[in-house]
Amino acid sequence: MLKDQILTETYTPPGRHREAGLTDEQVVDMYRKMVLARAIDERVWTLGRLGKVHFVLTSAGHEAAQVGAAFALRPGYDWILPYYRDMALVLTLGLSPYEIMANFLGRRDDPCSRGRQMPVHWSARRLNIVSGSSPVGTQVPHAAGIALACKLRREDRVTFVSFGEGATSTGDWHEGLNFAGIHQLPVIFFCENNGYAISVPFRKQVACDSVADRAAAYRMVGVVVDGMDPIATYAAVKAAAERARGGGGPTLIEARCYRFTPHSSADDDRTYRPREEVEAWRRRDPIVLFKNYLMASGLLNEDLDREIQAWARAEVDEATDRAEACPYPDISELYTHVYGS
Amino acid sequence: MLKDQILTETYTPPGRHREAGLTDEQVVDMYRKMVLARAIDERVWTLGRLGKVHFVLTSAGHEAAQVGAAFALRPGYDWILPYYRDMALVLTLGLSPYEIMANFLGRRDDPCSRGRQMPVHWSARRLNIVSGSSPVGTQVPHAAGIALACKLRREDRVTFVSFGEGATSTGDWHEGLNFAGIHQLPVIFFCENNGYAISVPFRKQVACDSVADRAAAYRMVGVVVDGMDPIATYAAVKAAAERARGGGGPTLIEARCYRFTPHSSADDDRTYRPREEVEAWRRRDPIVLFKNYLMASGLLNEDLDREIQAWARAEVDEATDRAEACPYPDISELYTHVYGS
Amino acid sequence: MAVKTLIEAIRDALAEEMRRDPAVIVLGEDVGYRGGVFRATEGLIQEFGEERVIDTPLAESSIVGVAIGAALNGFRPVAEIQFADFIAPAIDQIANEAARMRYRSAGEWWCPLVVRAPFGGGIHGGLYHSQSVEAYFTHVPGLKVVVPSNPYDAKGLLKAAIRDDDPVIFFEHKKAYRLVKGEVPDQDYTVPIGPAKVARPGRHLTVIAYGLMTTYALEAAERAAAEGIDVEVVDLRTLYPPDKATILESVKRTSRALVVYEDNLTGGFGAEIAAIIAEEAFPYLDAPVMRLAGPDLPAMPYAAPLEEAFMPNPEKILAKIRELAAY
Amino acid sequence: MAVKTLIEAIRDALAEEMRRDPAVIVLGEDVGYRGGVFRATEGLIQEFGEERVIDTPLAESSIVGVAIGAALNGFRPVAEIQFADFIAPAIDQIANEAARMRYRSAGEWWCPLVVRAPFGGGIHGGLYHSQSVEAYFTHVPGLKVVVPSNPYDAKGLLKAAIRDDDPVIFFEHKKAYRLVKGEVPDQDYTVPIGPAKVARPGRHLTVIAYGLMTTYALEAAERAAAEGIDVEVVDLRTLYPPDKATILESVKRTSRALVVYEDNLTGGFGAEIAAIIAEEAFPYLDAPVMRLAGPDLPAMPYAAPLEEAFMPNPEKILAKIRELAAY
Ligand SMILES: Cc1ncc(C[n+]2csc(CCOP(=O)(O)OP(=O)(O)O)c2C)c(N)n1
Ligand SMILES: Cc1ncc(C[n+]2csc(CCOP(=O)(O)OP(=O)(O)O)c2C)c(N)n1
Ligand SMILES: [Mg+2]
Ligand SMILES: [Mg+2]
Repeated sequence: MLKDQILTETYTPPGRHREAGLTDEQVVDMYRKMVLARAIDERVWTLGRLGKVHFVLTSAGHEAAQVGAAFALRPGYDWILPYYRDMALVLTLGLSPYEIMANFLGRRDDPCSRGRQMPVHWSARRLNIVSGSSPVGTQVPHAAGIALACKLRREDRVTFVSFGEGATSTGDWHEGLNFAGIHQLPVIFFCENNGYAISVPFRKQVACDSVADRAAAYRMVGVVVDGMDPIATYAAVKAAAERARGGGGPTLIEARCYRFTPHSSADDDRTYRPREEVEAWRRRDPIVLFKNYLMASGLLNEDLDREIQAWARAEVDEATDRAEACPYPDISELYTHVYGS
Repeated sequence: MLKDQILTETYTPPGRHREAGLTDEQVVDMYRKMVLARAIDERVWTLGRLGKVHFVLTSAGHEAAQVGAAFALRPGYDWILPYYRDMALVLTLGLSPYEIMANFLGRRDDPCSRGRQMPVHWSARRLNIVSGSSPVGTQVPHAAGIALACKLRREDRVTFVSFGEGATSTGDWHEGLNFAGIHQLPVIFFCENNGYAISVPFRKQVACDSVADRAAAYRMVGVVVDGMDPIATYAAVKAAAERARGGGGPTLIEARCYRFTPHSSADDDRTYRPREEVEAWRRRDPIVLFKNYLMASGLLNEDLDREIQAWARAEVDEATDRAEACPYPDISELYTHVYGS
Repeated sequence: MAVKTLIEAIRDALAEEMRRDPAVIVLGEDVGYRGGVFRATEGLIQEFGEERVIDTPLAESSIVGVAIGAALNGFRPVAEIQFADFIAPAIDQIANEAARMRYRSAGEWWCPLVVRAPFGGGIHGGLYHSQSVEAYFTHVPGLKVVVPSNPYDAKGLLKAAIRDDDPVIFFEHKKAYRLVKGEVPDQDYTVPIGPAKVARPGRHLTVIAYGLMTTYALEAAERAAAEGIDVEVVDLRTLYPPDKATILESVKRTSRALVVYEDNLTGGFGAEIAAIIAEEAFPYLDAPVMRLAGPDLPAMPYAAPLEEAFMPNPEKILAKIRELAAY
Repeated sequence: MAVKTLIEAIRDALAEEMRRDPAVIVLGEDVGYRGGVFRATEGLIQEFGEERVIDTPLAESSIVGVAIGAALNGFRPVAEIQFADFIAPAIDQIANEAARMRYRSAGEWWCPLVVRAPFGGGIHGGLYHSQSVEAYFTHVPGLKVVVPSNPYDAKGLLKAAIRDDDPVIFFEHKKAYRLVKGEVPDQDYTVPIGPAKVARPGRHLTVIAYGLMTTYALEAAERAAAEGIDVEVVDLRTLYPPDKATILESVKRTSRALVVYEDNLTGGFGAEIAAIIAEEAFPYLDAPVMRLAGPDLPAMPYAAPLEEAFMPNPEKILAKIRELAAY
């Protein structure tokens, strides 16, 4: 169901990022973020196996989509409503590896909820990253409401809300897009379509061929983009942000990607995903492809890459050590923040 | 927002009904049903003003759409999930004027609920007309489930579910259409788009230009039809039913019509509908237009029309008298039918 | 002070709060040019314009969801659910999102948001225009649930709700809208969310009620007085979190308690009030904690005789008062 | 008889009922090749095919809504809500549609339909994978609400639910899934919906519980016995409509009642049990009807120490038993 052709040749020609308005520095930085995200990912799976993290769910396979999108947004200025799979996104927007590790470990320094929520329920007021829940799709009307407020105040902030293709089946998703379309609100609806909602494949989830096809039902532009390509994703989100700021209303972006791991540590994907399919997608690992692209563009070599990998590992080591040393919240904190007054 | 052109010239040329597969007798019968429905309508408004009916909500302006649709369905065989505005539909399918009057008056012989529900919540097991609630849109997933059952049993029954354009905003509507689209179920989704949901106009209700445009999001055919023309509506529903029976999946039909009265006896439409708009639409009263068509087709003359009008009045008189004489349900009936056993 | 109906008091509160604070916006079905199907928002769109008085699509979950978003971003939305019977699709947004937002973010995010919903029966509304749905919300920490019984409280409580930094569900009894009249000050005032009120002092027994049932309980109390039974009526006003102190103080004094509510008996909010009294006033009780409520049937029917049989009313309350007094 | 876990008993019941009656179908998220995220439907798609084991889109309202349609048209659907925490969008379909269908049509239409939902905490689920949501449903006439505490009851009650002509909400405690084991007969049997069960007879006081709390109450009772307190444990099994007779019979005998539930204290279903006892067993009571439940906080946090502080457990129950016995 994921059309293969959009996944080929997207990383050429070398230097293509400059046309998209990205500097050489920025793309190397993108790569750093992708590598760092992957390193965190791998570490939390390890911590999961050790029984230190009770729930592991990561972005592996989605890094290009998320990092590409994050680079097109203005941290702390635009509004962000991520979903649970968006670790690479929030990392790029400004959550530190330490904060992310504290989140996974449910410690006091978890910036998202102080250990109250399960991991990966991102939130950070300083970054305008809005607290999300587990029920899928509920953040979509929130995004419309936030954008409505921006519009009423005549601000040029953009609201970015992401979700998987599974979320598009919910009533809230429909209601939120309809509202945003009616009021032509400055929202970017960003669907990370990885072909599965846990085990349910796209064809049992979405009646039509492409999530982006649904944009027309809501008076908005629909775009399909190769979510394995950070430059293409960046360009799509950038264009959508400009459209939103220019009063052109919302955009629905479908970034096609793939989840490299089971849904979460509670899942086992072998009953529903053929190994060959997983292997085929893994050969298009966005980190490898992007590395090749940067090398072909003369921005990366093996030495620098080793350096980046080592830097990422060191970051993760340090974050993990610090987070493991961070205490759990005190029991007295169970009772706080029920009401404001 | 309703495109005017689809409302012109649709009643010509004379004799057009034969191409649609309708006999001369059938179209005259259609006309009878439309006239009868309107006569019932007018009577319940009167009963409302007299304080005998506590809640009046009628089909006036929707008769062509409803009667046309009903003629394309097989009463007691196909499944019908109407909404509250569908009096002319259920009348045509087989509810008697007496039953309808007993429903409006909340009497023991109300076939839909024995006086439990407010009026116009249609139901009749003998006709496969499924009981509906007041919350708008909830019947849409039911239709998908009923059609799923038909498909699993390999029956050729069609499920017809109707709703206003306001209902298309609900989460249930989206979820129901998505399910039907995924499984390519034999459902006809029939939207009676009268441009308003109580006071909320189409452009504040539906982000796109046409409800039918949304069909593509659910892998189904979308059709716009002039809901002031019973023949056009008949043809669209007939085609959809054949598609469904042939395994071609669901159809979304948008029948454009207009409500001639306030939403209900609890409404006053003067604050939100310009009188000129109402008058303009009333000049296209489907009963008048259809009368003209039948006269042009040589199937009706003033004498026959007077006869039909008199027959309708007599039917309504008798139904009203009988229904007014019918007692309320006994208080003991308050306690029945909570559980089956 | 002018005498107003309950619905007028609501409308005044909305208009005054919108004048006072530009962050207050109103959204819901038909709240604009229609002025609301009960006329609660009449005149607002003319005064405040389409930007602050928003006719929404027919989609209750997003009415609340959009309001949450606007609340997160600096506004104080007042969302209207046209009938409480249609609030179910919004429960997820209310309970899981609005109510849990502050807790789940450890205080970083919160939702100053009011959801108004007309509820209750006795108006020929049948199954889906007569419901009492407060029990869905009276066990959701993070929410506040308010049910005014009279115009004074309605206006003051709605203003307090709009100024509150937490989500408030505000139920207005449809039959009380025009039935219940009372004096309402012209100057600005609020009635605090939280405290119940002794609506009628009495010595022999305590009736605890809210919404239209308070009016009915007061009527029953008057008639009981003629029979020599001196009834105290506690009007809860805020259902959640419940004001245990006022309830317990009264019952400890009178030693007898009757809880009256219109919702189905079993699992209705009155069960919690009864449970609180049974647990915390036990040694003071001279009689069982009694309840008078709607029967355990799926809904109030439309046909007049059945509707009447379903609804609690002053006669039924009086009969129960007699039973409790005689225990 | 084989010893099985609670989840195995559920799976057996599903498979056996699907074999027995071709009208039984299963639908929900991941119920197909994944076999359910808790493995309750494992093997079903292999045995019964994609037509009878339907992986639905991620849309809870339509999972129930489609099941209602299929039920109206001759099937007996068993819908799975992946976690009870996600049931809120389906409340409208459950309460307003399924539960009211028979009543509103005066018996012409009805919905033989089961909604299964794993609930409860203690599994590091945080706010949205730990909830107890039964109180949304235990005041909806027309519905039946079932919560088995052990494998034997789980299998027998689920079979009874599938054969029932009314909608049944079937809550399965996630922590009990693999924790609670017991003997389960191989031959076909049902456990009737309705009756509670005296899970442990005792003389000094009655603990009323359901779900995992029954297991914890039994553990606490054992430990209380060592201290000379003889505790009777009533396992409700069916919450709604409640089995008042069994509860009252027990409490009238022991004169002391403690209601234990995992949900938030205020407005939780235990309030109703307490209210029933307070109203109908008053003259027999030697002590207040006590309640032990989750605190009135928006949810169970994820971090282990906070989660533990939230959850009722055998120690907390034992402490309350001591308090009640000493009253
Ligand atoms: C309303 C709701 N129903 C069910 C779930 C359980 N659940 C969690 S993630 C998930 C699949 C989501 O798939 P998708 O939206 O495609 O995102 P992905 O994980 O593939 O990135 C499901 C069913 C949930 N969280 N919320
Ligand atoms: C879920 C829900 N919300 C609100 C209402 C109140 N209400 C009844 S009819 C109606 C308008 C429906 O408009 P539409 O679907 O266009 O049908 P029409 O009456 O125009 O034929 C509204 C808002 C309802 N019945 N259900
Ligand atoms: Mg996915
Ligand atoms: Mg309409």
